[in-house]
Amino acid sequence: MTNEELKYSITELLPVATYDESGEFLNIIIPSDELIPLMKELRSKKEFDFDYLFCLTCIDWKDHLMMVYHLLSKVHKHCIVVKAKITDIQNPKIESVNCIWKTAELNEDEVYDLFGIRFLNHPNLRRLFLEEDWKGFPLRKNYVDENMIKL
Amino acid sequence: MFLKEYFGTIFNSVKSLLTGMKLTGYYFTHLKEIVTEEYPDNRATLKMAERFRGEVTMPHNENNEHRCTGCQSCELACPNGSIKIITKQEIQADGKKKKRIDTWVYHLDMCTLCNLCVIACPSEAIVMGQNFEHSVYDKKQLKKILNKTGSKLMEGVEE
Amino acid sequence: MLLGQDHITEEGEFVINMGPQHPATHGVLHLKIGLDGETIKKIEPHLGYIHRSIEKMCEQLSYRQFIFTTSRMDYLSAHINNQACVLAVEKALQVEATPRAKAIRVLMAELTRLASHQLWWACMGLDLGAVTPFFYAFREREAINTIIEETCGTRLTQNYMVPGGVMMDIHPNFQKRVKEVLKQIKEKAHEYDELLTGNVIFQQRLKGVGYLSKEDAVSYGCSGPTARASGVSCDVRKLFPYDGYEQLKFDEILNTEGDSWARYLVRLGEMKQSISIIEQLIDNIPEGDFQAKTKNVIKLPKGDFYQRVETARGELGVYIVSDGGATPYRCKFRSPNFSNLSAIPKMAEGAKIGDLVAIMATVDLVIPDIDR
Amino acid sequence: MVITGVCLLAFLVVLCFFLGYMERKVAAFMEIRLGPNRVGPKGSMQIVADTVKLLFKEGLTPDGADKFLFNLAPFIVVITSMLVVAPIAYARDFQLWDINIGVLYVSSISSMAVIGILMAGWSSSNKYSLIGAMRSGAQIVSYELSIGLSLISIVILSGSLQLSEIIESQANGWWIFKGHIPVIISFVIFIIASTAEINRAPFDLTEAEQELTGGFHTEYAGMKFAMFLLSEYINLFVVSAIAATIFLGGWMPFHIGGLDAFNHIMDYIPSSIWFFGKTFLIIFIIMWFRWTFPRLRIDQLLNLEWKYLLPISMVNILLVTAMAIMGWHF
Repeated sequence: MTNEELKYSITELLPVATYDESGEFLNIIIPSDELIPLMKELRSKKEFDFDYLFCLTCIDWKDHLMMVYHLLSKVHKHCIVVKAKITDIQNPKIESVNCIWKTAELNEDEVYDLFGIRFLNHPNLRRLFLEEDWKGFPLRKNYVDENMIKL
Repeated sequence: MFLKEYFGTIFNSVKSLLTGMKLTGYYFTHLKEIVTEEYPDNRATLKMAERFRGEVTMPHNENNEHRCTGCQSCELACPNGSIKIITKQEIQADGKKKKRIDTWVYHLDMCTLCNLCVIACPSEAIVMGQNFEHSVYDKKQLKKILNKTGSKLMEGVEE
Repeated sequence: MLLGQDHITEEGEFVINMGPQHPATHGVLHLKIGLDGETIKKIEPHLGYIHRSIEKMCEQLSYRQFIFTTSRMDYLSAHINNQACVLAVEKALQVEATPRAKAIRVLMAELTRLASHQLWWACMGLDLGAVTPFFYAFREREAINTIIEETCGTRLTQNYMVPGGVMMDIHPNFQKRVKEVLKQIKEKAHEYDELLTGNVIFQQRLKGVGYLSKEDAVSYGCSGPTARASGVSCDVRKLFPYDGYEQLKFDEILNTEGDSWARYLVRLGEMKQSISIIEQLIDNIPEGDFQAKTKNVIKLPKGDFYQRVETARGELGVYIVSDGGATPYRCKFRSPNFSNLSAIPKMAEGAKIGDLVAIMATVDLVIPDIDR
Repeated sequence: MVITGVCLLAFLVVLCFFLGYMERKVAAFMEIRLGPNRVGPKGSMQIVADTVKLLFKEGLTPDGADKFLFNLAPFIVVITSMLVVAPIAYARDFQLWDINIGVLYVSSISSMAVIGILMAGWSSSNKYSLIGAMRSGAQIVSYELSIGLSLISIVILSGSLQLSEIIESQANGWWIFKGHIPVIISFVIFIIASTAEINRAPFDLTEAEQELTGGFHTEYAGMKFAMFLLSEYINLFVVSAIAATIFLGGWMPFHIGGLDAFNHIMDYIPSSIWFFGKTFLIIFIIMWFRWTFPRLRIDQLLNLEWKYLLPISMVNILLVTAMAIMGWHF
């Protein structure tokens, strides 16, 4: 499907979604609580069939956190980027997509470790890289490391 | 039928194992195929590639002159902060004050030899040296000052 | 007492830790394994022993500087990692590298892939207990590394790519030396077959071990030879060509078996394809500049840019979020090994400890790439 | 007798040094390397340097280990392997202890090594060691069968369990030539099974460096570790010596019936050279295996024994017995 068709179909599914087409892919920006229903549709509907989650990450925009999911369909060869906006930066949480794409398990562990987003219904949420008792989340913009040496 | 398969397996396995042994046996008897370089012994004949990046050096000519104008492009280009240039004001023969380098500090322990400083340098004052034997007992010895004492800027590099 | 209750989980599994210091993990990978006898029930990876926070570091570095850090991720395909960064920056700037630079990049990338697969083959034998193949493969790998050293100045972490092209022109001897090495590799190819590929013990160790189905390979986000051995077509060079791969003739090696033996064969096939790519290009490097003009201080326009390349282990994605400044606002590396690692517990289910070593060897993990 | 025995043990240690050097050089040449070449002429003193280093290294005992068994295990391993050395004939009229059940003695004592290994693996309180020890139990018990059966085939042919008589029976030709194909099969099975019995690659599953990080001797260091190495090389020497004695005629020179002049020349070569020549040939073959093949998996190891080696050696025994009864051998 082309970006226009994707945009049209997704608008039917989720009218609140906004779009950003400035980049290479079609970006869909949705509120965080709409994530799982949309993702399930994107995975299971035959005309979408996004079976390959190739990049899962998060961006800290200071006033909100943005989860970014890069999706590819191996069948239809189309790409899409789903961005879920999390406004609660003090206690951010979002549904896990591990039930849809298994690769999400370790990737979400990583995001939890470095950004502090809690994933609901995640089978084994743990700090993947850092120690269990590490304070703070290093990839957040407001993270300060007291031990850092200024060059 | 079963027996044929059974002995066929044995035959093929033994054959494949013997092929492997033939190869290792070949190298065991052909000692001139040995590729080892005996490193500390071959220092005299060891030739590094001409672009080899061993360390950052600052060539001086026979009059103890270098080409560094102290523009600090390299310091800005360095991703690790391993270069620190301390400048001073020097009074020229015509009485004008000009910026010249005082010390060109190079932290080899922080350097990743990425070549970005050499590319950034507008006056080709620094080049990559070929020496790669950097091991020392004290980390402080890896902090180097590249401009020699009493060295001057080469004529005509500025402008 | 020797084995107290703390060694055995509630499900009756005998827990052993493979790594972080273990001869077969090729680095500081830590796998917590639940065993029943010698049969693996469960694997839980624990990471971070070599985490250098490259993504955070990149937020402080300019677009010229951040490239060199990626050499330290997958150090065996350092060139290809650099290429990914450079291409991402070029895509954002809408600059195109000169034809000569493109050809040199592809040549270097394929040489790196060849060298990387050679190291994989060496370690493959080593992991299964045969030490000798290690040295035979390293002989050829050293020859390739010497060529790379001659042109780039370093052997492993080259940092040869710059936005717009390559840092230096190729060495005058480059073409001659590459042809010599290719001849040498072809002459010695039969040794690889005699020593490992044809060996009955080796085949028995790999066949039917570590099965990964096509659906699982896609779901776990596997890429590279690991996924292609399960029949997933995922060669970025074919699907999303970059740097002139679309003009080259090569095959995507696919295998549908999905076991360790299939992964082994796919990698061997890829070595042949790399040789063929190098042969097509080596006499046809276009004349001209090796670097396109770019500004001294690179500033990317606002927006996100994603660039993927095919490293020796799979799809590497560089995701740059720019706020218009001279440094990336957020830089994410989608590393192939991280996804491939997540499929290992699935592959190793019900296998023996010896099989796990074989599986890890065929998946060819590079730990710094997982930890970044 | 006692003095000869002590001299022999000292000689064994020196021999093990040589075997260690030989293994490194064989490995190096097969791997297109130079091998040790720094200590002494051509690196020949390297193994001495290593021993000195191991002597001065601290012998660690893990906290959770069973201290007594942990310290006892290396001695048991070395003692069992040294015990097997006793009945071997090194040269004409030089045999320390010509026991009349020599073959039985050798095969029963050599399988005792598993006790030491199990002890080492269990008492280390290390999970890798434990797995290694358990593997070794399964491995040695299975391969003992094939070793026994292939030795019995020669006992049937020569009609004696005494090593000196077995050597005498080969005065007119070694068994490997006299006994046609069945004895060659026994010989091959003996070499394979004894490689497994002494835990050498490709059957080194008890150590399996890439899987178990060293297996049963993971926790050993210093002199105790050196004793495991020592026992490995003594074992290597012993199985090769036994194979040379039983199948290749021990110290018997190579004779061809009818060629008297040739036989005389062969007789001039000292008998000890014949013995050590044959032994080192077999040692070299076993080393050659190690530096060529990948390691087997534990279930494949047992498959090889129970599906291939054991049935074949049983049929082989049948053939050998028929051969002995009908007098088909030379």
